[in-house]
Amino acid sequence: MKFSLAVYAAPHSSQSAASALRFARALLAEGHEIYRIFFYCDGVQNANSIAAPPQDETDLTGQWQALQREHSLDLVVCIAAAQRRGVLNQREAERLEKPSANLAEGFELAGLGQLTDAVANSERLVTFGGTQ
Amino acid sequence: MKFSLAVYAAPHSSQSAASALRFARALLAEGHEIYRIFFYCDGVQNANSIAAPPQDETDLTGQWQALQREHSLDLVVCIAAAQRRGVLNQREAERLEKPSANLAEGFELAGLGQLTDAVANSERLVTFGGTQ
Amino acid sequence: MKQRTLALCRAAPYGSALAREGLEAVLASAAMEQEIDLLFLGDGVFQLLDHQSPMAIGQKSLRRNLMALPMFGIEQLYVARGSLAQRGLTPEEIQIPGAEITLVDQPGNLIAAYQCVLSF
Amino acid sequence: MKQRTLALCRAAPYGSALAREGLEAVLASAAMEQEIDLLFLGDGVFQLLDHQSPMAIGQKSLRRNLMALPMFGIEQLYVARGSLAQRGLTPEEIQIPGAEITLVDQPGNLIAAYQCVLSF
Amino acid sequence: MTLHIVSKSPFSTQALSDCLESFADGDALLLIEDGVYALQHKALQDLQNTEIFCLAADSEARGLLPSAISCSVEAIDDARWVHLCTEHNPIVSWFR
Amino acid sequence: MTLHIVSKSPFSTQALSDCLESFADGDALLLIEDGVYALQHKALQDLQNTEIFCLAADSEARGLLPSAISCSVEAIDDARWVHLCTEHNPIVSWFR
Repeated sequence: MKFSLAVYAAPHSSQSAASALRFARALLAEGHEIYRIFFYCDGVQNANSIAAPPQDETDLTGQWQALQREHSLDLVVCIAAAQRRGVLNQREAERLEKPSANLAEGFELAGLGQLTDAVANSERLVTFGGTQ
Repeated sequence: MKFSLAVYAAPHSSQSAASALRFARALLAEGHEIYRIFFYCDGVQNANSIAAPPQDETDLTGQWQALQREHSLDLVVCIAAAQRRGVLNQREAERLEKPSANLAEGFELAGLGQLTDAVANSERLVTFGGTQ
Repeated sequence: MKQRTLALCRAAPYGSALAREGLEAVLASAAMEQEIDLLFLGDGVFQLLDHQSPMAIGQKSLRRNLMALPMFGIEQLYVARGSLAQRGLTPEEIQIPGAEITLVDQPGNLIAAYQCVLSF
Repeated sequence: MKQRTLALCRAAPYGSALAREGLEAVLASAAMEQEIDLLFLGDGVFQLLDHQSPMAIGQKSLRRNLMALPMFGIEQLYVARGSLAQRGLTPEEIQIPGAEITLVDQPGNLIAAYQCVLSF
Repeated sequence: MTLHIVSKSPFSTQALSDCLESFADGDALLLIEDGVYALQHKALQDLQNTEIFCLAADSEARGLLPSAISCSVEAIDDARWVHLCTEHNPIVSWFR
Repeated sequence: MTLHIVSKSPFSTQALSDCLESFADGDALLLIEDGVYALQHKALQDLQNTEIFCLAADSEARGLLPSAISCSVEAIDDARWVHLCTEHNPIVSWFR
């Protein structure tokens, strides 16, 4: 079955981002397809490549990236939410005159339309909310 | 009277960081002293210089920086919380082998001992919590 | 056949960004001509109060986003009757120009009619 | 003369980072030999349950942080009796080796005795 | 039938309460993250004829012993979680 | 005397309820951010002989009209907020 996930939670602040990763792995293990994972609200922090959790804590960004490489996942970060929260790719950093970019490889910035598109093209959408 | 503030909330996710800024301004306007503002938990995102909110939304990082310059405030960001959440200065970025730093000017990274020190040296401590 | 999407709006405005970011997602969806309905439940009903003036707290009014809904073809808003009553609000206090408010007694039955539910 | 600090611990473990970051702040304070007490209230009492095994959810057990408290001289933990009762827990279910649990009937009176309260 | 996923403690938020006010006949309830503390809450006792599940990993993480898990709640693994999501539609998350 | 600052809605969290269970005689209550929705909540009506304040900027932002603000609650500006903090000690924040 074709699934999409919406992730609203930052890593290290609530458990929800880790739950989303676990659910994504279980989906793939059970033979289902992931059409898209859309990172919105504080969820955009999952794509912050500057995060450096201690070695005995889970590096969620790195685990998303590994899963992306293995399964060619479409990891989309809402561009408007990411701008507000300080997650930019090289092009946006230059356009907004910021000194550096920090979007992790394997993630893409795109508009909210990609959430609508995911809803239209998936049989199931599961939301992983934040602490709000 | 000598105050310190503890800020646990990221800008743009909850109102609390903006409330902390308003309270800090009111304290100074009323002639009180701010010993330290300690950013902890998601509050470390207040010091993320890559954030680029739309022009019709408040740029909290910029406003903290302006207040810091005007009043020589001690804006301290918990280093452990900041590492987990992807807010690093140049030294930490190099030590942790991250491609770039993003700590905004006017903020300093330091340990949790600076919160203890603020408690010991202030007559009042006011906490601005997050969405957790 | 179920095809439509429901946005379940449970966040009060201003205290968190969720109410605003939820409406932005709804407007993006409507702009792409996807059918989407809104159900205001719990503290989400506070989004619909009139006379909001968040200038002093440095935010834009959420009413602007709500009033854009009819322009994108969303002319009916569902509101949980129980949530209003719990908060001491009357239906008269929650009006959006250009939109019709439909009070819902059994939110569960409404939800079950949708293919997809986005929670905000 | 009030001099001490109280850490008010109201967060359940694991669901949010607040319980962990709160205990880290308390341990940092104790390591600097500042007197600090802890009051567990609301869902914070769930931090004290035995048999936590968060390996499968990719987190470290919070019990390690709690069991470090006596080593830093924090040998007495305050727990709101009402919060336990609301959650169907008995005092026997919340033991920390090396620490004495003191049940509190009037949290407000305890809080009022402190110079500073850190909320977590 | 709807699958409701509750991820916050019923002792500190209205997530479970709002969810139960939005239940229809035949809907199922899944408790995850801090939502598993509902195992200690009386709201579940009032639910008759409802399928209630919790993620075993989340209840074990929090030290909620099998004996505390009411016989009306089934602890499931992640594969079963996926299966529940294929069986139900829509899926509604109650995370605040 | 303690100043309790509540910043979450009493309709969606236990912040106000936990706070009121931790009240001592003479303590004061300040409602800020979504905490001002307590103006619509019956919990405040049960509070006798207690000083209750709300931030005017926060109640106005949310469209809570002066008429809705019970006569037992005083809407204050930011300078008065500061003053309250100098008059009370400790200051306890209830933000979840």
